[in-house]
Amino acid sequence: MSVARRSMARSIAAHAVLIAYVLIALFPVFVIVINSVKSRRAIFADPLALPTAETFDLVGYHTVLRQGDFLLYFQNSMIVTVASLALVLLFGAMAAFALSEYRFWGNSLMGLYLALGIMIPIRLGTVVILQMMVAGGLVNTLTALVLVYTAQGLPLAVFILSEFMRGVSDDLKNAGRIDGLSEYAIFFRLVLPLVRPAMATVAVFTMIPIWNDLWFPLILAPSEATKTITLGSQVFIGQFVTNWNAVLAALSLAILPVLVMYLIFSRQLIRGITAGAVK
Amino acid sequence: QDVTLTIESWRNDDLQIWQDTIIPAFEAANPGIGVVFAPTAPAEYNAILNSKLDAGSAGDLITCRPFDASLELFNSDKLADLTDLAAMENFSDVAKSAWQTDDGASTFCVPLASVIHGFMYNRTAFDELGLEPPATMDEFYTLLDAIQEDGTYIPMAMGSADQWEAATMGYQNIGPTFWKGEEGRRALIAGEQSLTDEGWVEPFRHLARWGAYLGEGFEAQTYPDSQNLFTLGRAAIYPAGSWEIGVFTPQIDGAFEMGAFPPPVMAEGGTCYISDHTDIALGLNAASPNADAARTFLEWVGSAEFATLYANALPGFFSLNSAPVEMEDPLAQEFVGWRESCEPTIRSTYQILSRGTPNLENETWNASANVLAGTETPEDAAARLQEGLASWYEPQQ
Amino acid sequence: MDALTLTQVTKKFGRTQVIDGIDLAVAPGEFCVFVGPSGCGKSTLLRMIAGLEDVTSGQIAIGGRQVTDLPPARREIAMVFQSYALYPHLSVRDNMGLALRQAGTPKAEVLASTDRAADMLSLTALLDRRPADLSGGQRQRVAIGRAIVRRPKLFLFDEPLSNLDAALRVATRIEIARLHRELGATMIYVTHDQVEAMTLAHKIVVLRAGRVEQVGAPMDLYNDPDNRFVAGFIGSPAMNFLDAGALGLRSDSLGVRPEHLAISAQGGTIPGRVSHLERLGGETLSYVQTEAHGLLTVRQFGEHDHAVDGPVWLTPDLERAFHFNAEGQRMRA
Amino acid sequence: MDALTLTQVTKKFGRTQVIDGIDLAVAPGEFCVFVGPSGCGKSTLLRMIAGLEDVTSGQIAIGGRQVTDLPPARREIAMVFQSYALYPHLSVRDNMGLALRQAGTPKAEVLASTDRAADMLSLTALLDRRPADLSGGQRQRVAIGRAIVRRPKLFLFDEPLSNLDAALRVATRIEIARLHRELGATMIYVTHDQVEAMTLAHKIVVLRAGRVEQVGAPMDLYNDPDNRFVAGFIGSPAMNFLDAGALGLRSDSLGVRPEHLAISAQGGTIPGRVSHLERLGGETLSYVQTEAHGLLTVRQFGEHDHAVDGPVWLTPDLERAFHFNAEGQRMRA
Amino acid sequence: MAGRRARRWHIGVFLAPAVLVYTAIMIVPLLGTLNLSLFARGEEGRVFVGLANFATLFGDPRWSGAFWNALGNNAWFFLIHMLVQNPVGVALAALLSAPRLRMAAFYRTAIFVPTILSFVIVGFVWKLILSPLWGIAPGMLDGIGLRSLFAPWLGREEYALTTLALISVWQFVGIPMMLIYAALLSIPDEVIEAAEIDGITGWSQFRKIKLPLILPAIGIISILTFVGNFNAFDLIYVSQGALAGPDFSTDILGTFLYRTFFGFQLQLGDPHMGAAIATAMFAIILAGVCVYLFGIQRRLRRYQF
Ligand SMILES: Nc1ncnc2c1ncn2[C@@H]1O[C@H](COP(=O)(O)OP(=O)(O)OP(=O)(O)O)[C@@H](O)[C@H]1O
Ligand SMILES: Nc1ncnc2c1ncn2[C@@H]1O[C@H](COP(=O)(O)OP(=O)(O)OP(=O)(O)O)[C@@H](O)[C@H]1O
Ligand SMILES: [Mg+2]
Ligand SMILES: [Mg+2]
Repeated sequence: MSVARRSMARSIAAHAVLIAYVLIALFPVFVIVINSVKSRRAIFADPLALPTAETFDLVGYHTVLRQGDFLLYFQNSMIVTVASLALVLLFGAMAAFALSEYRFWGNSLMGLYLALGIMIPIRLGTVVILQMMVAGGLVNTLTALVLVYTAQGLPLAVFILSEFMRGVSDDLKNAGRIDGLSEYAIFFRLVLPLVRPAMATVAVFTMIPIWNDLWFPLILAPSEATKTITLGSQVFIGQFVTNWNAVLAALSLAILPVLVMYLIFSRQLIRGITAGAVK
Repeated sequence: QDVTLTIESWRNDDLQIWQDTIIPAFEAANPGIGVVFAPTAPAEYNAILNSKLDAGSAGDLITCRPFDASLELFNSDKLADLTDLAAMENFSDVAKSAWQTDDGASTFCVPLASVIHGFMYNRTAFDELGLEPPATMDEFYTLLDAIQEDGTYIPMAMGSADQWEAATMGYQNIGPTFWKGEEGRRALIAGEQSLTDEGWVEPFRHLARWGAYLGEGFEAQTYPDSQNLFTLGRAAIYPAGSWEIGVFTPQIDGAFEMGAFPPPVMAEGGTCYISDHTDIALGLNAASPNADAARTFLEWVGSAEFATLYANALPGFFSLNSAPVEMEDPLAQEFVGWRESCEPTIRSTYQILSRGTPNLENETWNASANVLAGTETPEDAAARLQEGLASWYEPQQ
Repeated sequence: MDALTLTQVTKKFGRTQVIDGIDLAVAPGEFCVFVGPSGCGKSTLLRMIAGLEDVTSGQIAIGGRQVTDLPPARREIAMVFQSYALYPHLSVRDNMGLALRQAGTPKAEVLASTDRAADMLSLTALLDRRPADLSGGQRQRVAIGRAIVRRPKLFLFDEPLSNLDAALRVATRIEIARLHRELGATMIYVTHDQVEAMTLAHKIVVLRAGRVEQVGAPMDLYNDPDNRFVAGFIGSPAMNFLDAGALGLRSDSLGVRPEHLAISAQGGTIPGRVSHLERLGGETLSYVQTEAHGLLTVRQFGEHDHAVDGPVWLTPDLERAFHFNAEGQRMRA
Repeated sequence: MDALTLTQVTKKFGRTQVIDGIDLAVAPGEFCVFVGPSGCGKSTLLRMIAGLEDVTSGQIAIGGRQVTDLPPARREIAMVFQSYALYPHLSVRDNMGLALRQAGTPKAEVLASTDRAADMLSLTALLDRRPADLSGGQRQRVAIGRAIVRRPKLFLFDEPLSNLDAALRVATRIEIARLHRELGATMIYVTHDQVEAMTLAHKIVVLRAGRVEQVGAPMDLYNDPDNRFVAGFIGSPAMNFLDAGALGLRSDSLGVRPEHLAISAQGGTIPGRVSHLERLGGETLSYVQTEAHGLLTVRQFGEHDHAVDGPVWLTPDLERAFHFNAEGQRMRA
Repeated sequence: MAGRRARRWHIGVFLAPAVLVYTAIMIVPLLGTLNLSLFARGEEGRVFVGLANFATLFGDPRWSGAFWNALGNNAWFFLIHMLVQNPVGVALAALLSAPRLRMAAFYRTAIFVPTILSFVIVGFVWKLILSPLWGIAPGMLDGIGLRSLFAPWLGREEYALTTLALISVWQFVGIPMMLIYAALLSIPDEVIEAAEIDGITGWSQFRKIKLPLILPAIGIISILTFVGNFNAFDLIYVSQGALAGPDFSTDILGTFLYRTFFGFQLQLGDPHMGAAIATAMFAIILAGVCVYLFGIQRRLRRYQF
């Protein structure tokens, strides 16, 4: 594509709009970050002020690091998120492939069945889930969380991925079939690489609610050894007092890994991966 | 350690105190029993606790909400009967009433603390403006007008966004004065009074007047906002609960001096009433495998030693133990001192009246906030509450 | 046993009948070319043989084995797609080697095979590029390379050379012929290039609207077409059809190949005017507008010049002309 | 004023030089054909003219107006893409009519134009289909239709006929020629089909690895190539290059067109064996393996038969042969 | 692809893991819960009451009033997302997918950052910004001379829901943006180039070429927005509490359900009525999804590139 094609004015306008929107998107984040390093007094005295020598205060971060083993929480969050994500992507993509690629009896029904999960909040099933985990001896293990999040993430993953998989050229898959690739090989070697942008999208969508979830860690794995970082942060939200310094600090810290994961995934959205496949 | 007891609680705030003060004291005296305090964010506590109890994964010791929430757990055999606990001797019937069956036959939680409502004020500001705490409602409004006039301070810190504030610190704070404390509360339960009676509408009328003295945009002001307004020294008066003592003291950190006054009386020489609300107790999970150790712990919780420890660690949470407790915090002493001069009562909606749908407590939050924000008249609000209550509560029909 | 047998194969897309009862047998080692106008169903038929389209009815057997219900992977075929269908995320080398590696061929052998194919198709310099960075012709060569690397029993080619330049086309055509001889494989080949059809095929299948019009060796079709459609379709430039009545003949139309029409400025049987002249160096094509027979094409060997718009006379070589009846059927003497 | 002027146009993809300093002027109404081996940069050059690729350096002017920095939409061109690039969501009719409607042409007129184009390209029956339901050739015709409907000043065609069958190809070729005459538009046309290049072009530009090898009228290139590359590229089958030394000539190599090599079983200058025979009906191509000159192609008019592997003798027509020096440059007498 | 193939085990293999995990950990518990809607708490534990809970939900004016209020609010919440979030998301994606846009990766990330944040933070920061007390929004409006436009939006019945919906839009606009962006990237360059040459540029190129090609993605987004909005809960819960003030003006089905199912303060959780509400919600959402799946999605043409 060409420079000649882009008139100067158009590109300036595009940048102007984008910058304006970025300001809207980032302004509140900016407010969070600057206030996480201010004293409580300073937060409410002037929330927009940058931290000065006087108001600069890492008390939030100190509180966070003093309270419990944050590195461990962090690690737990990471393990749970990454493991659930991997399972959601793998199982979700496989199911999506089956739904989008094959015509079989009950295909639409199966699609609908797998989509039911996005229609009811899984929280409602808490008691039964907890009973199952108790029965399986999985309470206070990360496995319990991984299982729940996998189930929770699957419907959306299947829904989005099957839509994207319908866009993969049939000729391409057929070429693979003729090349003697089994259906599994077609899935793993051809289709998965080609829907990488969609996988990245799904990964991002799946990862965020998992990372930020408070409910299931509280119920299924509240023990010190299995606490997630979000659960760790909620100690600072009390009945009558909320330690905003600590909450801001803890959650600002918790943003970083998700942001990093997001950056990793968004690299997959490389332009034109399918170009040149078919004429 | 042989046994580890886990305490389920909504008191995130107290984590530090339990870990650093209370639990070590117990463990020192009871080798072989370890205790873990595992609090949950207060808003989720009931839901999470119920789920865990249903599934059988809840801790050994359960922090008890007052009245129906715990009664329900007891009735469904989730909480053990603690009537025979020796330490129960140490509590008056009133103290235990929040955790007993309606007939008073069984008690299932060891009372921990109550909280008292009143008004805190910025004594430094009062001094500056030459003002005195009010004794009557009229003086109260004169005082507010004076602060308003001066303009340096927002007269009173309260918002309607969280609803809870308007109901608890407003309606339940000044209300007992009008419905005459226990007298009115019992009459309401018995169906002898209704919420549309003067005594129950009047507090709403006052709430409706308060709007004028609150900060700009108080409709969107949340409870933490109100706290901050006061502790940052921007508001002069703060309708409060005693639990704020422990919160505010470090936050204000000497920036100004605090004082407190009880809810003003209707007229010079009238009786003063305070809400001295039984708020928190500790029960035993009926399914606990460590019931013996847990009972040992509960006996200790019912002791005078614990009472002193707790009340001093958490100024503003007043022990319900019959044994007198020495408190060091002057403001806490001030609050608890009102027990001598005023008639105590508990929050009107808590016992029995919030058992049905619509839920009177929740409705009262909503009504108080509406009235404070001026979107509903006191009379309409009262009528609505009465109608809701009558819809399911037989004595009121 | 035949390498490929089609028995009453039909195909419908919705209600459109695209393939209409085709019977065909291809002998082992045979080179069979499908020709026919655009949209006549060549690709569809090929895809059915490959197993990429269901047959609506009928049977397909490959090497004597019924494959009608077998998946493509188990039909032991290779195919070059009209749309290339390269794997966009793989390099040229991996595009060609994937099938072999999938089959568990040792690495060194895969490498050797792909190198050989790349060499044959002048792709060696491009082995590490991805399809997106290739020109149209280069992509097409990769697609061919992918098929030949595997050396299966049955090859299916869908217009494999249409994007190659003349030199490469000739070279690849000869390569395919050589490959065919070497491997002894059976090949089914779709093309609309006369030269390819005539030079590569043992057997040409002329299709029209989903039906077989005629099957035969190239020269048989050329010299002995069954009907006007085949006569017009085989041979380039296409045969001229003259109005037999106007010439005093008893058939309906007379087919005369462009090279069998003599052209002269002096005189002849049919008067006309040159409307367009194409000089190709080795030959010259004149398009002559005539009163009685419309536009006729004349092909002359070598370079010739005729004044455009100038009057000329054409003389058909009646000996080598074909007679057709009103239904377009050949009237054999 | 020239319809198109390229001044020292270059293009790099990363560090690969794909177009290397091209100068070219195309007169108004001229029909200019780019030929060259696959990957030589034809499509890239065309895309630069269209404004779809940036020029790395150099200038492009269309109709005397500098357009180097103008977006494609403002260059007043139409283009047929090698990959068709149809709008998948629009019917054939809308694919062709979209540009006109965008330009605000009245509905009736749009309809008339598309109908005319559809008629010309035998697309009338397909007007309501979408690209996905068309065969390869049909898609290509839609792509052509989309370009001609707009009747712009400058047409760019990238191998527009490569997927058409022979008959349609001839018809479309003649249509394009007619269109060109009618509209008087300037056309730039990329092809690797000799016949198209020779018959359509006023001017052929022979490209090789991003450079212009020779520019000229078709017969000029055919009869008077500047170098061995052009000589070999123009004309099909390609020219034979004989080892001049072995023939006792003083040049390095001798170019002889296949039609200028006489073949005889009895005797001649160069002995060899027939290695492959292609009988096309109207002509016969023999590939003869010789000791001294490698594989030589012989073209004969009409049908001939030579025993494959049988010994033959070839005799070049020295009168019509070309001499080249060691650098491949033509040595003119 | 081809239909009648013998023994297509692979379909089962592809489906099995997802279906198993999903059924065991999601469907079974949820069915168990929804099943509760047919029971009620009786003297002796649980008793079967048939559809009585639904009769209460829709027949008792208190329950039905709350339900319809929540449904109405929810519809408005959804409408705002459809009218603001999705068009803005599409517009941003369109801008971002412009060829060779500099800093595109930065923009994309920045716009997505709010989506990463937890609700706790989002609720806190917007309350802080919009608070009349701490001066950010009033101060900024003052700065552009529009101070008079300021109102305590979150505290007023007439604005609160809209304000929250817009906050939610702010938070989630990254999702439609990402999906549309991915869809736009899969349109082949050549098609866009053909349009450029045809003189179809800018807005009309977007409307006539790109938009039809990304319609399936827009369809997905709409249905995801629908499902997400009718399941929404957290934002309202953290910023307005379970009572969804002021005066239930921000009460949506999710908060209504939560309050009923799990209880709130003195209100005890009622799993039976809660399950009835959940079932009703589920029916509404399912109806919407079916309309989409069988009415709209079938009609959307997908294009393979
Ligand atoms: N995006 C790209 N990046 C790198 N190299 C490219 C790119 N596009 C094309 N090329 C290379 O540039 C050269 C010229 O490509 P171009 O498509 O212009 O060839 P062409 O002459 O049109 O060939 P053909 O006749 O096969 O279509 C080729 O070698 C090709 O591999
Ligand atoms: N999926 C489809 N749905 C409906 N009709 C189709 C479909 N695919 C192809 N067709 C039609 O079937 C007929 C045969 O198509 P096919 O691709 O086999 O033609 P072809 O002979 O290969 O033509 P070409 O030489 O142009 O490639 C065409 O008329 C085409 O429009
Ligand atoms: Mg085809
Ligand atoms: Mg090209």
